[in-house]
Amino acid sequence: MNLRNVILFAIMAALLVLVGFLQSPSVAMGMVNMCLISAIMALGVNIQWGYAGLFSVGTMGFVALGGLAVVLTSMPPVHEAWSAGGLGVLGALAIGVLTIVAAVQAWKRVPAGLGRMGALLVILVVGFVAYRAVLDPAVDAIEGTNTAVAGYLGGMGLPVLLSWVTAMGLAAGVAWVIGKVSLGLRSDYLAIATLGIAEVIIAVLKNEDWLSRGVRNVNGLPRPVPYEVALQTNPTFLSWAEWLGLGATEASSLFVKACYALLFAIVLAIIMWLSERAWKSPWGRMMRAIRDNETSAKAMGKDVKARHLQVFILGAAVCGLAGAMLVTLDGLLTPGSYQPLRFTFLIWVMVIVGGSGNNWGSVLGGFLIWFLWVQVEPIGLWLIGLLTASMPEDSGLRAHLIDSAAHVRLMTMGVILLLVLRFAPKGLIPEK
Amino acid sequence: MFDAATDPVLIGEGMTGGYGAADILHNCTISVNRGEIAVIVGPNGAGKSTAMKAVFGMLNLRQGHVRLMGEDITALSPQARVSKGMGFVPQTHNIFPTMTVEENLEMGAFIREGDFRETLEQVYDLFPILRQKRRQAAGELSGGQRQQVAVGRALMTKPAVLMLDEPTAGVSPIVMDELFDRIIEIARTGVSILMVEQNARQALDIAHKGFVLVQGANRFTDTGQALLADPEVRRSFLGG
Amino acid sequence: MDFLNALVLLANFVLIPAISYGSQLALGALGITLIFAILRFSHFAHGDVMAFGTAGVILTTWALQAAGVSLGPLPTALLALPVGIVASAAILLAADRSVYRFYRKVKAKPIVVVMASLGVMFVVNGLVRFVIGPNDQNFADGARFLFTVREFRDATGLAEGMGIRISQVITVVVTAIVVAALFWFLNRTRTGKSMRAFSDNEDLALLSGINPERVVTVTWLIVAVLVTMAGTLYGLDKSFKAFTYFQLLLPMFAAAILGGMGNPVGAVVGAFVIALSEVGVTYAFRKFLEYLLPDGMAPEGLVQLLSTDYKFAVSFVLLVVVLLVRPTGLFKGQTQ
Amino acid sequence: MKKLLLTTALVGLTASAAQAQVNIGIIFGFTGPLESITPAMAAGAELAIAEVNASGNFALGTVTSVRGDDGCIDSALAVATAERLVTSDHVNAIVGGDCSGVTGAILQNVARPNGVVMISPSATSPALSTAEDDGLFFRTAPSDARQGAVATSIMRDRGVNSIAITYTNNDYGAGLADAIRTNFEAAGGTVTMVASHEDGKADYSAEVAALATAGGEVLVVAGYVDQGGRGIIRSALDLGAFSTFELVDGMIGQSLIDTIGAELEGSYGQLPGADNPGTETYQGLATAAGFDGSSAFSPESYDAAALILLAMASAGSADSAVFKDHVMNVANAPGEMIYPGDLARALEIIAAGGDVDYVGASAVELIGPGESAGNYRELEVRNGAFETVRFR
Repeated sequence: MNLRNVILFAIMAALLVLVGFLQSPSVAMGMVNMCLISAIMALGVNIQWGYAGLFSVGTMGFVALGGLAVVLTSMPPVHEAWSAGGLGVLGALAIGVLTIVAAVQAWKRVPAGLGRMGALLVILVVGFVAYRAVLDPAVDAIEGTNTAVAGYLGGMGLPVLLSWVTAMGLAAGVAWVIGKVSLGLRSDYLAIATLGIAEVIIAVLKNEDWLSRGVRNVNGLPRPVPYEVALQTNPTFLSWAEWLGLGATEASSLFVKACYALLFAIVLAIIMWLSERAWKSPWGRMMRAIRDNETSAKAMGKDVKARHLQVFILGAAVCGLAGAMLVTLDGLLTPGSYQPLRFTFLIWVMVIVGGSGNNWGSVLGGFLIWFLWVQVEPIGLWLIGLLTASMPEDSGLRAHLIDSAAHVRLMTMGVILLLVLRFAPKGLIPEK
Repeated sequence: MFDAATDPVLIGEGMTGGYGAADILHNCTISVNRGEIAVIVGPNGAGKSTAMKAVFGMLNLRQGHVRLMGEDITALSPQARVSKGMGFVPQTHNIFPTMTVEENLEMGAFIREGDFRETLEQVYDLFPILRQKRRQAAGELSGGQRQQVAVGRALMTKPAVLMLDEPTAGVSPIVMDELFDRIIEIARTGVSILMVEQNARQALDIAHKGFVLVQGANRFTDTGQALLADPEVRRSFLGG
Repeated sequence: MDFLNALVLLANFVLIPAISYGSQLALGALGITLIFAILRFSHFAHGDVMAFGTAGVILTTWALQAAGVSLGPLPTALLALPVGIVASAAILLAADRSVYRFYRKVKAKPIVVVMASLGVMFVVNGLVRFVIGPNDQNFADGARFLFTVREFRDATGLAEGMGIRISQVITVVVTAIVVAALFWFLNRTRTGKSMRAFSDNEDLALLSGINPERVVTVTWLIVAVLVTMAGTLYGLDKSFKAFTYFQLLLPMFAAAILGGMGNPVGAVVGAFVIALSEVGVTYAFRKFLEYLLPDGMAPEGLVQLLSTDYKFAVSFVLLVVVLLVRPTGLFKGQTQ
Repeated sequence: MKKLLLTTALVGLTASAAQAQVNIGIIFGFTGPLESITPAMAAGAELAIAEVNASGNFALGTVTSVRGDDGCIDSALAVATAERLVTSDHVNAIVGGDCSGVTGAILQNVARPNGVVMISPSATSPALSTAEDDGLFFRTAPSDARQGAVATSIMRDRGVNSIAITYTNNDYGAGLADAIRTNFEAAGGTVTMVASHEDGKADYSAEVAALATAGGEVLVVAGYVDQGGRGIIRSALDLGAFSTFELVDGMIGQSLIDTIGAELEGSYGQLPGADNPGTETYQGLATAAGFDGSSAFSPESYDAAALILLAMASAGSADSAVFKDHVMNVANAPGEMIYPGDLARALEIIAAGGDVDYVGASAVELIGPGESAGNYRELEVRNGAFETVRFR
């Protein structure tokens, strides 16, 4: 950390403090929480892109899987649903896995030609029919149990913080499969393939109701911190708030946010510490060697594909962790909210603007871009207000401009990205 | 004044320069006369290809000049040199693989105004196999045929000088001999040939003039035959 | 008779929609593939530029409609096409001059240019909403059907019917003309050949005296034509909405990659494969089989391979499988 | 010290807006999938606010509205926006959100912790009926569960025995499709297929093809008027797959008829509302104000804003903790019926100590957990417009 970077972070902190003064401490604290999560997501992308040069735009998929992990870990199991169709679903999944294993084995063992194609086709068709035959009735049974509030298998009823660990596991596991399939592709193709696979993950989340209620959302996830409402009636807390000179509402809201912020900051610190160590380790040097010259690294006997897979999985796990933290903070899982613009491209903007290949840069990018993502809208509204102040009240153009104000945000993101790419292509904190 | 009969058509004089800070060429001079074949030979890393690129303007010169038919072209871009009458055949990636043979040749004539059918016929006469395969994608041809396309493409501008960067790299000895025959034929039509060659012995055999470079500087300059006969050249560069 | 019914059924529900959807995708995918061939990067702003050009067409169409101009049974939008093409050409060239040209000059890695195109995507995305708003806009006029399902049924006496819309006919005809013109241009004209040469071997093209800036400009102009046509045809056939056009990006890319990035023939074929598989794999074949199979053998269920929820996934699974087996796509695409 | 600094800063910055001001936050998805209907919703809410301001009868001061974007599907953004509106712009109440998911997120993460009343005009998920809300959450749209029953009785009364259902793939569509399916099957009908569709997608012929194979007399479209729902109808008509459609509230809008045309004749649907002259009045007011009052959930938005202001007036306080208990009172009988355009009169009555029964543009009648009772109008497309057939 040189002086320049310290100043950059100080400016960022000052901006957040300014929000606390100009808008409210609560807004600032809320933003800090989202900034912390964004920073972790950006670190995840940086591991894939900055360390290894993998252009994977499937971030959204891993973030969503992290969210799913929270539901699967922390929600209580729905016993009626389990007895209605739990076994069926498990059986069907087993059949699915067996089919794929059998198909892969057939591919490997039968010599190429019509025989292999035929064998493959038979295995896949039989497997698929069996899978559907077992799955469909089980799913109908599960989704039929108390659809309005349940209709899914529920989770394991474990503490919600544990889900942050399972999220990493789930994202890593899926990343392993995706990586195995798609990491051999060239950069542009890898991008489109991962973009598509992320969409497929979201489609599964939206449509497999037995898993996590699909688009019906899961509300009321357990929280790792106290509820504001509970604090507001807690005499100890109230006296404490009074001592600080804060109202009960404000104090409770700030306290809860601070608890989250503490949790997130601890996670960020751990990830950061590990990332920095990894970056400086021989492993990190090797990754950069591969990134900068894949051919010569290959010639030096490095197993490029295996390293890529490794780093892809690590990055995905970090993204999954951030996704789990986000859902924990929100207290609900809404699969419909996962959009590539927000959960893939925006994170990429964070990494590029912050400085790819530099962990501190990614953290700064995460903070700064989230700050702008939230604050550009009011600024845009204010600007347009200024612009249109002299126009007559009933002017059609005025109304049109005011309606368009919200879209200033996307344009600003684009302009920032373009400016950084052009004038500071290594980002605000360049790679050392 | 430029005298076509005696003065070199193309000369790179006292060239010093390189890609980055370090110089690769040191006061190196390369020239070729009208209708002659000049060959640049030397050990690996001697700066043979660099010298040719310097003549063609793909390298910044700190010192020295390049003159084409008496005109100083040191400041011109490679494209401008092409329109001044220099043809260049790179060592690799020297054809348009998905385009047909004829389209490749057409692209060679891209900067020419007016009708180039006559030149096309000349190239086909020179390389009859190309006429046969003119509708075929160049990328599908054999290595030797691709080299013919590459040379043919460069000839389409009717250059005064044709520069070849290791034209026989990676082709079989038979194909190499055939290519050298064609190159001699081209030179006979009055086109000057400047080429870099790995196969020094065979190349010097057909060369009017040979330049032996070592570490970016001229070591020996003489006629091809004389160099072949020089015992020191033979010992050091031709493997006995 | 039953066989005919089955065929008409399939044509109505699978073939005709897939062909017109495929045509629209083809025009978009052609643009993507051309940009990739010449400029060597994946153009992420494609969907949004498509919306921008179409917005130009729509605004002009409204003006024409207000002025009482009409093409009879054909949509007025066809008259407005030049304006839309100018609009999208303007924005593409502006993006090129202000953004992409710099990266060409410094010979930046393709990935950097891809990111720059992400930035352009964000900006154009906002711009489109400034110009025409986020709403659904309707600008189709003229006759809607060549013949309807009912007319077909009455005329042929078959149990099943099929309908063909004017917009579908226009789509297919225009796509055919545009694709033919493009291929003629690329294979027969000097400029077209110089573009292919540039795509094949940039350094050699420079040596041959081909002006890269001119090739790039011509490419953007052609892309402007393709993208505006695609957007307008799509808008006429369905409807215009900025968000939908952004969403078209993925299938267009899938088509271009499936066919082989940088290969125009591949883009067209890829587009039809994607369209056909999206509609075909999720089609419920019960009725179709009812016609073909003897009585009593008709299936119970819907005979649907995959729920329509996953139609989007089909093209991607297909894409990944093809890439694994043939990394350069169905037709040989660019290898660098 | 910190407190002092804060207060100084706040006073310094908001000095002009110090006294006699009531702030209403309007939080809708101005970007995202619902971006096309939200402007008319926001305009509706702002219309009510303008009306109250113009009346001069609102004793608590000038009402200012602040718009905020919840992105409809981006709960993190929604929470950040709401947080800003509540704690920085000091809004006294929120009109919004629009989509059920973000509405729940705002309720749990901002409204409850800060004790701010929110009235959503369009979040219809049944899950919100049972969400913990500390009495702060209301909605002028009925829960989807009720609509399922209404749609079923409309179709059964018309002699429909088999239907296919397509729904927009979000909690609104899925909940509604569940409700309709359950009710229709309980009423002895057959549901041949329930298939989702994604909004904003390129092409819907695959969905329609599958639905056509499944068959059914009527296709129930549980979607949005300018989204996939319309694409489905267009495609179904073009392919000759269905000719009659049952349209849910999100599908009702003149723009649907304008774009589809005569082929929609004879299709029918339902929209929340009682036998209510207010609806028409509202549409007149909206047209005069320059927006489309028939756009989905625009009347409900007007009502949401009006309810908040009337409740404040009735409580004599803009403090959510106080006026939240007055929302049900002003919304329901007894009292004088209040329609759009009557807000000045309503404020007068309240000021005089009288009782009002706000009916508004969408026939507001709040029940149980603070949601619309679910009176519906049965509509049918006749002569190129939605005509009210009867009330249910």
